[in-house]
Amino acid sequence: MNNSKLKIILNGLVTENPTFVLILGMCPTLATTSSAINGMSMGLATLFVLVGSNMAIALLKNVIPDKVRIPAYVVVIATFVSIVEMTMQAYLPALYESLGIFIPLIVVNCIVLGRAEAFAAKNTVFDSFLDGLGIGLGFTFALTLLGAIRELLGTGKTLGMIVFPEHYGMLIFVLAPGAFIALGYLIAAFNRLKKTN
Amino acid sequence: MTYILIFISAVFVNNIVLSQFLGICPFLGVSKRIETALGMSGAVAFVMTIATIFTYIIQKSVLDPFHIGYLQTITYILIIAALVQLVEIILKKISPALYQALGVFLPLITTNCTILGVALLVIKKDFNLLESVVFAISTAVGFGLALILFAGIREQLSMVKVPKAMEGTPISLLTAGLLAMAFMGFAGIVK
Amino acid sequence: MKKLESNFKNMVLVLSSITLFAALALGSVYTLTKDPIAVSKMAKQQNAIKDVLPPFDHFDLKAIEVNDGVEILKVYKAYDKRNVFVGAAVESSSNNGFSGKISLMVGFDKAGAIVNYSVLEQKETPGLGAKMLNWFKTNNKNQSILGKNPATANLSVSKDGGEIDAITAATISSRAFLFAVRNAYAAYCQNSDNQRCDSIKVK
Amino acid sequence: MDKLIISPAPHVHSGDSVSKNMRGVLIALIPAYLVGLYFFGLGALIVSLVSVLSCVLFEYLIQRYILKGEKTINDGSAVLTGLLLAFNLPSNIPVWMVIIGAMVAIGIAKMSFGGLGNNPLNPALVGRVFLLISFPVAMTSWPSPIPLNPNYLDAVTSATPLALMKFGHLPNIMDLFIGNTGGSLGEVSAIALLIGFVYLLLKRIITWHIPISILLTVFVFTGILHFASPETYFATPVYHLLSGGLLLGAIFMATDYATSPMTTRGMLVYGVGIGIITVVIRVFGAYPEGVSFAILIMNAFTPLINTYIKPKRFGEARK
Amino acid sequence: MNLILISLITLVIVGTLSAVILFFASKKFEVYEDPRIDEVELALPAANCGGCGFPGCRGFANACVKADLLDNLLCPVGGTPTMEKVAAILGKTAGQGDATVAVVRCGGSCDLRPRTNQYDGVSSCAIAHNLYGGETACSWGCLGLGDCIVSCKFDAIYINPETLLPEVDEEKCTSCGACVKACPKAIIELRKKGTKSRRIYVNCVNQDKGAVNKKACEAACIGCSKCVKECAFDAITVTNNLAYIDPNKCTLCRKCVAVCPTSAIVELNFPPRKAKVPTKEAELEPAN
Amino acid sequence: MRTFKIGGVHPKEYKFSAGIGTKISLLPKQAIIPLGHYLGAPSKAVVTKGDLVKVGQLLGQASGFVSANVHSSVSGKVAKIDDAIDASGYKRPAIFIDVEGDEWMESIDRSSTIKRECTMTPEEIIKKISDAGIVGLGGATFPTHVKLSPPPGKKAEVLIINAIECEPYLTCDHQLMLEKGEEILVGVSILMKAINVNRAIIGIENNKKDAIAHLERLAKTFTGIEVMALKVQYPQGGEKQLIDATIGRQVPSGAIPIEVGAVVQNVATTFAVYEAVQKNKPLFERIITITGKSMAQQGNFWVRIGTALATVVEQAGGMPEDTGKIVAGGPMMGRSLSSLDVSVAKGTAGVLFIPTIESARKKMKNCLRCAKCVSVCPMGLEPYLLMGQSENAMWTEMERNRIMDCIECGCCAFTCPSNRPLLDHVRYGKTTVGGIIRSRR
Ligand SMILES: Cc1cc2nc3c(=O)[nH]c(=O)nc-3n(C[C@H](O)[C@H](O)[C@H](O)COP(=O)(O)O)c2cc1C
Ligand SMILES: Cc1cc2nc3c(=O)[nH]c(=O)nc-3n(C[C@H](O)[C@H](O)[C@H](O)COP(=O)(O)O)c2cc1C
Ligand SMILES: Cc1cc2nc3c(=O)[nH]c(=O)nc-3n(C[C@H](O)[C@H](O)[C@H](O)COP(=O)(O)O)c2cc1C
Ligand SMILES: Cc1cc2nc3c(=O)[nH]c(=O)nc-3n(C[C@H](O)[C@H](O)[C@H](O)CO)c2cc1C
Ligand code: SF4
Ligand code: SF4
Ligand code: SF4
Ligand code: SF4
Ligand code: FES
Repeated sequence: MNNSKLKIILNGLVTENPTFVLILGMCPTLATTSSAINGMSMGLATLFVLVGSNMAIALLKNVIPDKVRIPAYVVVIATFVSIVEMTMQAYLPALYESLGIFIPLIVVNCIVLGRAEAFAAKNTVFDSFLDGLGIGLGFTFALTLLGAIRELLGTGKTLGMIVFPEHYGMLIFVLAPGAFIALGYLIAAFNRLKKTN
Repeated sequence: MTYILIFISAVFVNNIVLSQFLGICPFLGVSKRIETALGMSGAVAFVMTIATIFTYIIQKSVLDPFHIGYLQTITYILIIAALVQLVEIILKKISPALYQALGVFLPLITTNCTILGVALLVIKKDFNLLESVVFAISTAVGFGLALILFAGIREQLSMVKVPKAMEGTPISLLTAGLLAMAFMGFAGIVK
Repeated sequence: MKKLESNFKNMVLVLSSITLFAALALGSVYTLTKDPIAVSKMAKQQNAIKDVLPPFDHFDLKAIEVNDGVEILKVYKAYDKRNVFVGAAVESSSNNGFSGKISLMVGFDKAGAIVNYSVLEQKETPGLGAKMLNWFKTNNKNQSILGKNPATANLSVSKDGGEIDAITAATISSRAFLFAVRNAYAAYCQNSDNQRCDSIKVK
Repeated sequence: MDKLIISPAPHVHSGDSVSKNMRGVLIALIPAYLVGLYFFGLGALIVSLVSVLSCVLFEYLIQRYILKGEKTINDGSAVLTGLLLAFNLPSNIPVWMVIIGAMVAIGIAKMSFGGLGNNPLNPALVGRVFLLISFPVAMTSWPSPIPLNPNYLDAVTSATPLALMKFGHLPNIMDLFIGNTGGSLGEVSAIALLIGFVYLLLKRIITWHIPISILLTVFVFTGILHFASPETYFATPVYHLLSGGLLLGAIFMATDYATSPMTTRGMLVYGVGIGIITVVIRVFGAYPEGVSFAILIMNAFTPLINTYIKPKRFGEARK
Repeated sequence: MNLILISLITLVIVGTLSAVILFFASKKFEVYEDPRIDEVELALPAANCGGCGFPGCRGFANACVKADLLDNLLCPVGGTPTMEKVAAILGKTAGQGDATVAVVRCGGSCDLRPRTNQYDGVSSCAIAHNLYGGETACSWGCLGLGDCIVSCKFDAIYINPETLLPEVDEEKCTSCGACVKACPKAIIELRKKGTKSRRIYVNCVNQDKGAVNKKACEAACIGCSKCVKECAFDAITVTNNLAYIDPNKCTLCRKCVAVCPTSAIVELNFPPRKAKVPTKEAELEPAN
Repeated sequence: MRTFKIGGVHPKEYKFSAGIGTKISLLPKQAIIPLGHYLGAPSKAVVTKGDLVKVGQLLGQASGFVSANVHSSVSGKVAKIDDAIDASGYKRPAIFIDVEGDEWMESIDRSSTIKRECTMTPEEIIKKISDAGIVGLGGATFPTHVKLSPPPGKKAEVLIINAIECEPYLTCDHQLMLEKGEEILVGVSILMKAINVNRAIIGIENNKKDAIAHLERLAKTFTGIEVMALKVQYPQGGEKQLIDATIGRQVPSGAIPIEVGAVVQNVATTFAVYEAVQKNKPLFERIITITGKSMAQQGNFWVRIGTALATVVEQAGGMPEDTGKIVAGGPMMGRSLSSLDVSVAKGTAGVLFIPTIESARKKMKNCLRCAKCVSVCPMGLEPYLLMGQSENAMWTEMERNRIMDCIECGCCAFTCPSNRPLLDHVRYGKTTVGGIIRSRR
């Protein structure tokens, strides 16, 4: 793969990481990261929608008149979301339950529409695929990391590993306030790392 | 009484932003100044109420009877998107003053999870139409409360020096976290 | 290729055709996933029932609905090979949990003793009330309800004079849980072949 | 002679300083501390020492190695935060939890915002509520008051007056007054806290507005509830005033400079708000005690109060 | 199949209906707006995320159209490329005409201009200026408290730790004029950049009589008019005891520099002179 | 005891020079008399280089409505008319006179007899005051004749004499009241006549009990003059505060005292009025206090305007060794000087030497939001907020928060436990906002 293609992917992972840099799609980021596995699933679901809608829009970009582009994009995105929703419901019912309302809400995740507008509407199908992949992976990575940290601090175990006994866990991290606090420090750390590099 | 409980629950106990994690983007984005926060809350309340009514009616009169519940997401978002634009167009013409105050926030609302979220929640919670409306309004009030409190804190923080790494989003998230923590005190007031 | 112009015809045309495609796609996915979804929904229910029942051969898929004035409980009766009643699974719930509704599937043997339970739905706090998933199955202190018969044992929290130790710092959840268990037993009694049941007051 | 100094007026200063104020509050806390030590013994000593030391240490480390700013540790505010945090903890809480509380109070609630004065929420209370939510079991079992108790971790626990009140037992008013009751280590003795209050008023470190408006509101609100329905709300207003962390909160925590309103009118609004929320949480909520939450919630309202409630301007009254 | 048909019909109806209603509503309720707002909006990502601090992309577009300068506006989703497009649409690019650059016209470094007192107020030129003339006997010169440095968004101006005077980094300076506005002493001037960035100017703004300001500062322009006589192009004038070199007339011949008794005239970016004694300023400047 | 109702502080008084009788200062070798050392347009010189002038002779003619005459305080030859450095370090036009002898204008009545009767009409009195170049000696140096001519439609009801002297250290007004009590009371009655009121209140803080007793005794022989003792509280001498303290009325934001029917004059101004009207003596000398913790000879001196401060300080034993800061005026509102080569102006009430150890400001810390500045601000402002907004250039917000009401009393910065330079920022904000408001008109 040549360099510019790799760059597109890296762009989504680091330079324009949707969570740490663009600060978009905060709701699912906070809501579904009570454990690493939940975070990762949400990330993957979003990844699928991103890749799908990015490609579809790159394909359709020329036949969509400007004035209806937003409704058109929304329909495309909503279709992919519904597909994810139904598939999950059918084959991963437990996960579907735990992510709940946040699966349909991928529709309004600013990242998806944002990428459609900012990237897919101007680039080739393959590049849009890569962009969707990069951004989606960036999102998945962030969510998994956040989930892992929250789970670890909150319950002492993460990704199935027991790090310390549960009664040392700080319950607050699996609750709402802990989500905000953990993400806040994570972004601060990311900023600091990016600056030193 | 049910309505009062729905209200208290939506505003304080299960605040949409601080405990349900919906509408975080505008919560972080449009909270730099108290005035803007006020406008945004107004606009959200307006659209949320109307959108909930519309989607509720569609759900009960079209989606349910024809058993096409799987179209929920796509119809809802279409309705909301169209509605927001319609409101914007009409408001701009009919009341420029109101448009100035609320209208500028309208586009932002389309991609705000709260609207779609509440529309979905009322169905999930099996509310009737009136309960849904009360729920929508209360949720909007809760959103407004959180947004305005937060804007106040941010205005105050904007005048002092916070550590470099914490500037911007991190400090906002941290503040939101502490706010959420304080609001947990209301836990258990309404089941 | 140039972009299509934004005139009325184009706009309506494009938008309708996109929705058309969307509907087609969704419709097909739906038809494909309809059955798996139904199956998984069923499976969840049936697994819960199976989990809590004593050894059985088959059970009534159709539940007997019991209305106790507040809510509707569902009783699934189970039989052995010879079609003899071996126990029942009862779906019961309570609205008095710390954060709302708790619903359970409780299984009773034919004597009325609790075989097992499974929590179908709860929103209690993780680490506190949410511990109910296993708490009342574990035999640490006086906290297990397995094998206890509500007819003879006082299934309420020790704070209220019962014999079950509440989940630490989650008395509210425990109360609601045990309330649902007792209700389940009442519903069970109304529909079991076990006569002794009626002598017990519930609530 | 050095060069003459030029500066804008004024050329004199009152001599008031941050550390003077903090020292004043520390002195005002001494009576309550002594009572705590007497009734909770070794546990109280360990918890308070660990809390103060770790607050000071965290502030020093963060200032030195992360913020790399000026040294602020001498102003005494970290000591105060540490002591007030300890006052809000049961005296039988494990040391590691105290350290986490101190880390949260100083690291998250104070230094992340840039240190003294910038924090929107009361650090000690943030630390305490963080612990309360994280470790509800440890944070809600209090040791019984035993004079000079040498037991620390395995002290006999007892219910606090507020928990008792929920079940209809009313404690002895005199016990509440001197502090012979279960509770967090600094909150038990009404009389000791009131002595501190008088000291703070005399030294003009705080004004009466916040504490009095809180106490009055709680008194009136619980009074109304009690007389409207004595069976459901059997605790009389006086019990509400004397029990739990109300006095500690109203006198020492709600008055924290950084997080309370700037005008007297604002302070009254703030106090009334705290009073109402406290009672709502105490009477209707899941937690037995609501003062900490109430103060934090009103802390969040403080910027709004400051924006909309202005001081009485000169010339405003009359034309 | 039946099901797909129903969903098909529903969706198409909902979709078309909303499109039609919207189309007619927008016709009926049309309101005039600056068409550039639409153009800018099209260039934006339409994420409507609010990250820019404005309510939605349109709000941001509106702000861009209204703003004089795009410096404070940034779309976090689109980043710099988007902003460049916006700038292109609005035709808001900086600087036409002769390129200029900021020059700080004060040569009163600490060794040349002794302090007479010690300032102990807020570290702000504006506030000190409001109070009094400054730490030295020259009440015209730089206060050295750095309001200009704070005002510069491009880090183009900094205090030289040796002279304690501000210096401009030509590479970074965009000639935005922020520092000119910020300086309460009106010391900073935007001057023509000059060929090869060469500039000659009077490094002083003191209008006191020569006898007075000579005592205050060794580098002050004393208004002796020697340079006026030396200049063959009439580029120098002296008003209120202060010489000024008109950049449009100055041919960069460098003759005046040598005659100035206090070395108040500065040459920038010239190659070193051949034989003659180098001036002080030439030492300060890096040799091209 | 009455006082004003909002805010205020009580700094340590340090009135070392209280009760020390006035001395007459030596004449300078060269007097430098600034042409514009008061509020308003500078006067125009009417003498030229080489002219011989006498004490009391007109040097500068008022130029405009708010402006005042300037008279010579010495006799001698005009050396030059040139720029002189004033207290702020900036240059202002001044008249330099080489002193020769001490020859007074003949029209001045130099006898010490007290003349109580005044038969002039109000217009004549005001003309006389205007001719004599009297400006407010309480600090603001606002031309007195302007204050005495209320704008049409406004009627004065009461004259308030400002004998507060609330600044620490300063004692000149106090000493003046002890030594020239009767003259002051005559001055009061002349002013009452000039603005046609029959009631006057002399407001004195309760830390000057001897002056209160003295004036009360004398006031019995006059009608309508009341001596009112007030609780010691800074800045009671601010005219808005004084009006509030004495008659309980608050001047609205942006208005002047006449709005509530009051005219406020300082005691020293009143004495100057007496001398101008009854003795035909223009304003060319005043009392100033020379003081400081390490001063050898604290004292109150009669000084001719234009005398270099160094000359006066010599007579008080010279500048103390440990001086770190020299302040013209009181420590709360005075201006710090970079040298003593500045001449005494009409508004100079004293020179204060602050020892080095007390001179430097303490290190500023974060605002801890203690609200003390808000509670002491006598104008009901929020200094902490104004400072923050000034730092962030939020001028519109500052205007809305009434920055223009600030009287620059310094209570806020005095009180702040974090040593924040509140007034520095507030004053800068006030200047900027004032400019914005003016440009809007
Ligand atoms: C964040 C939070 C979550 C809580 N979650 C639960 C819960 O899930 N179940 C419950 O019964 N109580 C819950 N509580 C309530 C308290 O722990 C309450 O005091 C307790 O139920 C009654 O005390 P006890 O069980 O120690 O007697 C929660 C409290 C807080 C602050
Ligand atoms: C621009 C300006 C105009 C004034 N006009 C009048 C006036 O017309 N009449 C009057 O009695 N005082 C007038 N004053 C005087 C003020 O009311 C006040 O007495 C003076 O500024 C001194 O007050 P202070 O020493 O308390 O600051 C004016 C002051 C200023 C600055
Ligand atoms: C903060 C402040 C303090 C003042 N203190 C005094 C004072 O102590 N004595 C006084 O005569 N004037 C004082 N003034 C000046 C008065 O406000 C007012 O200008 C003066 O009394 C008017 O009288 P005059 O015009 O005769 O000077 C003070 C002004 C301010 C703003
Ligand atoms: C009257 C007074 C009350 C205080 N109360 C608290 C308090 O409740 N919690 C705390 O952490 N610090 C308290 N402090 C200390 C200090 O203000 C606190 O650490 C700051 O909020 C940190 O910015 C108090 C200080 C004073 C003067
Ligand atoms: S502020 Fe502007 S003009 Fe001044 S140095 Fe910086 S870039 Fe150049
Ligand atoms: S050039 Fe002007 S703004 Fe810059 S430091 Fe000097 S005085 Fe201040
Ligand atoms: S200086 Fe101004 S802001 Fe400060 S206390 Fe005085 S009037 Fe208030
Ligand atoms: S007095 Fe100082 S520390 Fe207190 S609020 Fe005012 S500025 Fe802040
Ligand atoms: S993801 Fe919820 S508002 Fe953006």
